[in-house]
Amino acid sequence: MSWLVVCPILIPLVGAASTALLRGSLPAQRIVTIATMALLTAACAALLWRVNQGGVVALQLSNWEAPFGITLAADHLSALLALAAAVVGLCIAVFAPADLEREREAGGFHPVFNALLVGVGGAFVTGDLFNMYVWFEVMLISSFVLLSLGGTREQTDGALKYAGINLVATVLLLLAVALLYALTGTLNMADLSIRLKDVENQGMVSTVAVLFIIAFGIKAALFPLFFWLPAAYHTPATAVQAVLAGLLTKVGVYALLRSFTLLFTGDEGYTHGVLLGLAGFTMAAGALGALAMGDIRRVLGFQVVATIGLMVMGVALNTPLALAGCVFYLVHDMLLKTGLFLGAGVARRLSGGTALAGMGGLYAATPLLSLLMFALLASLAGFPPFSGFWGKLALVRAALEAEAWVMAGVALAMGLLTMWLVGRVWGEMFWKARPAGDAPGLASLPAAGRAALVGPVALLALATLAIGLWPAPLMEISARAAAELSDPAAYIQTVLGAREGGAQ
Amino acid sequence: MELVMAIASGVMVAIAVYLLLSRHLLRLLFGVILLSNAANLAIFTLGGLTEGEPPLIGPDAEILAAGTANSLPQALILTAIVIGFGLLAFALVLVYRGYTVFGTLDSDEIRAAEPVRGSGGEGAP
Amino acid sequence: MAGEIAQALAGLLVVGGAGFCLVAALGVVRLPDVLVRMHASSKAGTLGCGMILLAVAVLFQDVAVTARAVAGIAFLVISAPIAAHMIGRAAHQSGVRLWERTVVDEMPRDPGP
Amino acid sequence: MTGFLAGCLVAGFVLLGASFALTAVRLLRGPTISDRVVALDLFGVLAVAFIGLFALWAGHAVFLDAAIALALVAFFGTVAYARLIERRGDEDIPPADLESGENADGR
Amino acid sequence: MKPSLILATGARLLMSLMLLFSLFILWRGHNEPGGGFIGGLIAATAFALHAAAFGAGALRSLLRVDPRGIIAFGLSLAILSGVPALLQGLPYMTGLWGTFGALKLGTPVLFDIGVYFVVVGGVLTMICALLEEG
Amino acid sequence: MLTVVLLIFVLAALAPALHRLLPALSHWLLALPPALVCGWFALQVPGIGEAPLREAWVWAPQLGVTLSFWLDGLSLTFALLITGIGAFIVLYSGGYLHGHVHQGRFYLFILAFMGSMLGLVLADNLFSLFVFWELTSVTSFLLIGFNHEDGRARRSAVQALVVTSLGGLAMMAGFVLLGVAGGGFELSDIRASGADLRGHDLYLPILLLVLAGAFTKSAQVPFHFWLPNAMDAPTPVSAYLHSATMVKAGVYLLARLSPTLGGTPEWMWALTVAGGVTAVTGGLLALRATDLKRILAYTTLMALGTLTLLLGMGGDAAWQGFAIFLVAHSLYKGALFMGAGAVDHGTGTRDINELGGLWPRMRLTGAFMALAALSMAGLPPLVGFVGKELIYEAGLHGPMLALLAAFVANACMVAAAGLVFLKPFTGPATPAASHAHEGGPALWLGPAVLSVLGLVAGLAPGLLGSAFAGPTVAAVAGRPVEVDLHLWHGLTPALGLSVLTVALGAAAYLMADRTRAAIAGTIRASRVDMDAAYDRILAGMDRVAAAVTGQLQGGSLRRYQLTVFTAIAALLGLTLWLRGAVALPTEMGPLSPIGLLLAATMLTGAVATLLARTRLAAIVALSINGLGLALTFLVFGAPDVGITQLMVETLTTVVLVLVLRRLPAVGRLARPTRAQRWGDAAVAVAVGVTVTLVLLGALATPLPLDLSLYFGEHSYLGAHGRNVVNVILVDFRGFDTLGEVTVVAIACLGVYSLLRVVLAGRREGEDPR
Amino acid sequence: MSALLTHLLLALAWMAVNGSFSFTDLVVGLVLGLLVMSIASPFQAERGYAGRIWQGLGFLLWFLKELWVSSIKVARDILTPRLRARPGVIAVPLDAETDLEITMLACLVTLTPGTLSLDVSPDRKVLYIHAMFVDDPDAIRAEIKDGMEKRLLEVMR
Ligand code: NA
Ligand code: NA
Repeated sequence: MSWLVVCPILIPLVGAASTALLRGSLPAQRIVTIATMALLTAACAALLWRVNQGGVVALQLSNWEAPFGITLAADHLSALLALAAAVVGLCIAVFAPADLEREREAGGFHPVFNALLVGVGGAFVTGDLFNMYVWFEVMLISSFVLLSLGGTREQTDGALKYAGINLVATVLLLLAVALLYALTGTLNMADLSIRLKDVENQGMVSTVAVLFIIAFGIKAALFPLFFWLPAAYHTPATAVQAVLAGLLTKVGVYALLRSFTLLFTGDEGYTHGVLLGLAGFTMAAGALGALAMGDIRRVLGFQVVATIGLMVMGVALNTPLALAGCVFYLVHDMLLKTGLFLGAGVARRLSGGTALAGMGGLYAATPLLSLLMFALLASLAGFPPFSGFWGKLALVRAALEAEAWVMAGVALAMGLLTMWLVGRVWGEMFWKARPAGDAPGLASLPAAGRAALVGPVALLALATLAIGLWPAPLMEISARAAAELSDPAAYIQTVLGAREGGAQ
Repeated sequence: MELVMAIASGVMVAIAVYLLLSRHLLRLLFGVILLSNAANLAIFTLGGLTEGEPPLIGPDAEILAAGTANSLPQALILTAIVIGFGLLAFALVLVYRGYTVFGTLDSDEIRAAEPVRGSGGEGAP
Repeated sequence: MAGEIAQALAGLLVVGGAGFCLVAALGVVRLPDVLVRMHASSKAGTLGCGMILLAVAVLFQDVAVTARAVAGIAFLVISAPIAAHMIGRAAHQSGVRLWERTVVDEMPRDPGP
Repeated sequence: MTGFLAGCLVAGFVLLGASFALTAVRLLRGPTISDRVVALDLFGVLAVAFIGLFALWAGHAVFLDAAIALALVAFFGTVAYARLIERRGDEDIPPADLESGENADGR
Repeated sequence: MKPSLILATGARLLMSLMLLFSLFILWRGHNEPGGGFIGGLIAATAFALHAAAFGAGALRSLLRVDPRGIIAFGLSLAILSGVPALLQGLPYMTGLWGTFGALKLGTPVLFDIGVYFVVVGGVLTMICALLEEG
Repeated sequence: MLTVVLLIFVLAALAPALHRLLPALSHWLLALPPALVCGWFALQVPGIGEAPLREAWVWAPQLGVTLSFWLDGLSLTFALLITGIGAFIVLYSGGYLHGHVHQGRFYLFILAFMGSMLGLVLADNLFSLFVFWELTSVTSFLLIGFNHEDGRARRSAVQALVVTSLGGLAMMAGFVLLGVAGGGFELSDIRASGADLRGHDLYLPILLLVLAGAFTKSAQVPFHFWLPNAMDAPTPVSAYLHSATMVKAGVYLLARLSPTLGGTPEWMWALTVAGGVTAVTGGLLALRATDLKRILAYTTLMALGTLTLLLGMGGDAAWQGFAIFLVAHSLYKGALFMGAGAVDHGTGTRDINELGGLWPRMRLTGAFMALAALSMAGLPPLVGFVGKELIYEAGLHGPMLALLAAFVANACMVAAAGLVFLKPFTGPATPAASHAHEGGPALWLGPAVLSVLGLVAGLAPGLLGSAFAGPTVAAVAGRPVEVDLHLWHGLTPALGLSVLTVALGAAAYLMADRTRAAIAGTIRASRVDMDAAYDRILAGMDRVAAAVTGQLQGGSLRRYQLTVFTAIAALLGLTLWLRGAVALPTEMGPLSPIGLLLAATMLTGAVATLLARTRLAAIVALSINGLGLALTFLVFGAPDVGITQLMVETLTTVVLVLVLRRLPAVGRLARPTRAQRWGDAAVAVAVGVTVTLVLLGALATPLPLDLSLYFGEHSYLGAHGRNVVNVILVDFRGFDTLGEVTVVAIACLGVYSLLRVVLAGRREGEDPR
Repeated sequence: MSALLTHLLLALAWMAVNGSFSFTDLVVGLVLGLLVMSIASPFQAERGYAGRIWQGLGFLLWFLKELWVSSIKVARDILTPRLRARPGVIAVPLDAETDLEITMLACLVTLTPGTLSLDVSPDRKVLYIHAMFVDDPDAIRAEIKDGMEKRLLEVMR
């Protein structure tokens, strides 16, 4: 069953290649993409089930023993996030054809979208640091292309800023990986975990750790490295916004989570302290930025930043509860942000714009969308009974238990600002009468695409509600993931000790 | 030799950063190219420098002779070069697109996504 | 492996080739306008480079190496004039100023694109 | 390797080094794009020669492939430049854009 | 683009040589410097030279297939080269080797060929688009 | 109990559909289940003093969250009020909102609100309690903003949300600490460790955080301002919110935690001061207002203040007062609000200056409002009198200031009672009253039952005492307390105070206009207006947000890059320094002349790129750098990398050149200032230096070569290739290459797509400017 | 040159660069050559070639001599302080007709020091060359027409 671990990469990769081959037929591409995502979801679910049953799964690619070849490894964290990403992918695959202009969709959306999921899946399951760099780049180029596919003024500007900063991040990440190699002579993360402890100049290890904070921090949109995100995320088509918001930065958080539990544990006081400080500023900057914006897409963009801060706080606190909270929040946030951006996109279609001042009237016009968006927004604000509440509770509790008073305060203040924001946004988008006259209801959407547009939003809203009402299963998996992160011995042993079993 | 090359890549990094701080998008791209070159040189240097002995197994040998260059960093750099090329080519065309849309290469004049208005973006309601 | 004579020959070819390269470089620096400079680069450079590749063929005395060296030389010899033609034509057409001692210019300049 | 050959190779490196330097001067001075392209083309050819020389020095014929590859692509690069000059004219004649950008100071 | 008789003739001649050289580089890559990526770049350069001489349209009719199709084909080949191992119960991409007469072939070679086609297709896609545009 | 709570929520979810099916009957049908639930709770009354009920279900065990319920006297009292009054409210809203477009949604919200409130008072687990607590915030947000197209209603809704969330979040922190300090998150467990908690280091933070939650929810000064504004909600909401639910949540929490956290000087002072101030403020503000609902809202403040005050004082008398006044207030306030709504409904106004002489036209409503108002004024034989007597009884044993506050507040109540009943119903009929009419039974049934209950309880206080007050006081006190209530205690000092109270209140009512003017003048003079302060704080927050965001995310890529690189240099530099990482390599390969030549070549190219005056000069210079790098790779034993670099470098140039073909020379860019250039240079140098130091530090560490050795050993024998680098690329680490070609493929497809967009733009005659 | 010859040459070239001449290599070379030709389709014109080899060698020798002589001349001008060059762009009427003839001529002119082919006129009747030492344009025209072009056409036709 260990071949399951290659599925998060291989399935979308096959999807990318097939859709590229089928470039003449858009319907065929759509079917392939949806089938790919469905299959991916099933495979990731199977992988998670397998991990939950039998612990960490490792696969020695090309059948070379670790640490010489590339090892793929899935623990609870990897499998869970891969599954969440697959669900997001499935939602987008359904939503996108109804959302994108035909020309844009035919202009390469499908292969690139599939490739994006290749990168995401790869980053989640690889056990090799350089290989992770490669998947990050697959993600980066795919997101570049998706961002600029429409070619409008806004998109071009956003994509330029995105590129300007992320190209630097790419080089930094590469350099950071190479430095770790130079210090230890290996790239396998499990092996690195062991060898880094023996490096004589631990100061260098800390320095490289900080370089990783910067490199992954840019990807994750940490303060003061996040500028590309609010500059770019609001510009592309809804489907693209949603998939980027749902997946990209979360992979950055995953990378921080992995590297600061497995690799950089020798100088926690310093490295995790730096991370903690940055997380605090990120929360503040994101929450304030969201308040300062008058366009729902930009509001949500800054909210992506704010929640990144919250999650990274979990990484930095590095207690089992904090890690569990971080993992839980990651999954919640992937689903939620996708849903929010998709929902805002539907609202945009009805309102004819995204400037909050010009929106309104949706509460009267469309009870269904109102209900769904209310659930999503309330979850964003961390209100029960939605999933956001539990993540926030776990993280705040972890901060308080770790006696990180200031951070707990910042997190709570960010929560308050978000609640205010949500109240305001709700008032502007839904309650207020639309300045330009009554908003049309969902019936005004083209019949063919209506279900495809609303269905994913509904699914994600239901997901956040379901997790909120019944948090124990996800929390249990998160707790197990956190336990594995806190004590990576099993992970290391499975990766490095699989020399006999791996071939079978 | 490693010392010289490390310093050389440090200098290249500094120059690249200066270019990246420019408002001219082409200079920014040049900075990216130079930065990649610097990083690749740095990685190569970190792997140790061995003059003139490529990691090729001789026709009569079965394993690599001692004293040949470190092979792994080479493979990594090769991958990095190719990836960098892909990213750069796309970024370049993006800059071109920027020019066709905005008629300028001055990044400070390209403000469609984040319009200049007061101090805080477009302002909240 | 390689005989003394081959080594000596290769050495001479190397020095000669490098010398021609230097001449080409000097020409490119010293000569007055771009068309004149191209005389230096396209001939002396090709010649010098060719000689060095020939030295490789002479020294290694291996069919595969010789064949590749010869292929390289052949490629240089074909490509250098074409390259010179492309640049020269473009330069002339784009209106670079010719040296003041240029005697005659019988080639028409197209109006720019 | 005989001393003579070694000496010749050293001499070759020195001469080539000087050639690189001289070519670089033209490359940087221009003044026209065509001049730079001519210099760059020569730079490529010199690099081919350098690789040949290094193959002799290192005693590895494998470097020859690099020389051939370089010759191929350098030629293609030159053709591309020529196409650029054809289309855009020799841009360096009017003061172009980068100059006014950031570093014109003192030059 | 102003046509050039000299370049056109030279390109036709050199293209054959370059394609041959690219195959050689691809072939020898496993044992000497080279491989799919470099070989692909050389082949792409050869075609690009053709395009520079005759125009992108001529290159398209010469290739007969869309370069994007070449990318997809190459990528598929690279992916598929790892599948035989799966069928034998080995980890993905495990190299399988067989001897055919004097030829020793393995799935990694197939993989390298896939890389070759991706590079050829990719670079040509880009160059064609750049040459055609405007 | 879970069933009961779930029942209400399920009912809420079904409400819109039910209303759509049976619009005329829906309020009756929807009121029935809460009434039945109320009945069920009533059945629990007899045994509750001896055996509290507890239920628990697993919810989020990893976080210490159980869905546990605890029914004792305190929660039972609240549960009865919530479901009982709730049933009438549902019924009432059927009449009040009859025909409203969103009536179905209203039922959904109000029932969800009821369920949340019920959950809150029943919850035993701190976090379960918090969940329901927050749910009341969310549902009340929806209810207050029910008239959503009215900007004031939206503002009030957000205000209530923000203020209660502020406290709620603080409370969440407090709960976490409470659980940590108390060794568990079940209230029933924590109670046992009360003594330890009160001596714990975290006691004060816990107390302050929890109080923040309770005070905001229960609208204690200075967080009181949201409550009157919440009057923008439809009257049924106000009635419910003020009488039995939302605002009582804070008081409930204080009562619930009283045995755990209470009894300390901190507790006493915090609660008495906040409660006293709130009571007096509420009373005075009530006299200032002219809107019927606002007057009632401010009297609610008074009541909440008084309840807090009582909890702060502590002691059997105070707790008894608490228990009775709690019930009394709920009964009369529910009745008064519903009555006020009926008046509004019947006359179209709520301004007492426009109301008068309603009695002949609205006798039913008037009668019930009269009963309720008497109770509010604390006059016998109504339950309000019993409550007030107990308050004075407790106050006489407590601090003087507390007694004074209670006295002033109660006097205000007397006057307010006059304002809400006497003013509208007596005297000459106003124009607004002329067409007044009585509503249907849905509108008067609620006030009727509640006010009559108030009378019954007043006449037979013993019943109330043994059934509710005893168990309630026991829960608040944390021990059994004997409760013996009477309407008549004889001539006690408290009775004297009551007489004085009525006298003062009557005087204030008779001089209502002058009182109002005096109070308004005082408030103006004191310049304290928390509502305006709220606006200022929010506006300030907005300004801060705009300023910070404007600084950070101003839209200039250059600034972004500058920040990023400054951060890089600073973080790396500091780490190098603080962690003592700087190290210089001691052993190094020999200097190679060729290597030096190549380094010089690369640096020449780099410097020339920097100094280039034209873009082509820069590209050519970059080519030198790239070529130098390629030759470096070749020379130091990396032919594959070298060739690749050569090809890629050339191809990059070609792509650049092909793009530049289309890019005309661009006009001058604005020149950076000298300071900018020096700043850039400083950052660039800093980054360069730190990177160099990092590289040197890494070089100083010996590099284990086991991986490369393994590749060298297995390349030919295991993977059938002699070129180790190629074998790594296609076999050992072939997966990297798979990703790499994916990047190439996507990049090239992307270039194609993007150029097609450009082309399409050209065709459409897109103007670059 | 015939297509067959091209084919064989390509196969040979394959074996040569491959450095081994086994039967396998011949087959591989032929297959690859066929592939290359099917895409690249080089010269198809049928021409004889027997006996021309000697002529070609003679031409090569002559060319090398010319190369040497003029190289010295150019090198001297570069290496000596004073520049004696008197450059000019001269139009040379062409007798060469086919693509290959014109291209070969242009290449040879360029490879010969002192002269550089700049362009062929669109009607393929004139070759424009740049010469370093133009004392008399007509002399240079004659030199190329009677020397280089005549000898080349003899070999080619
Ligand atoms: Na090292
Ligand atoms: Na690779």
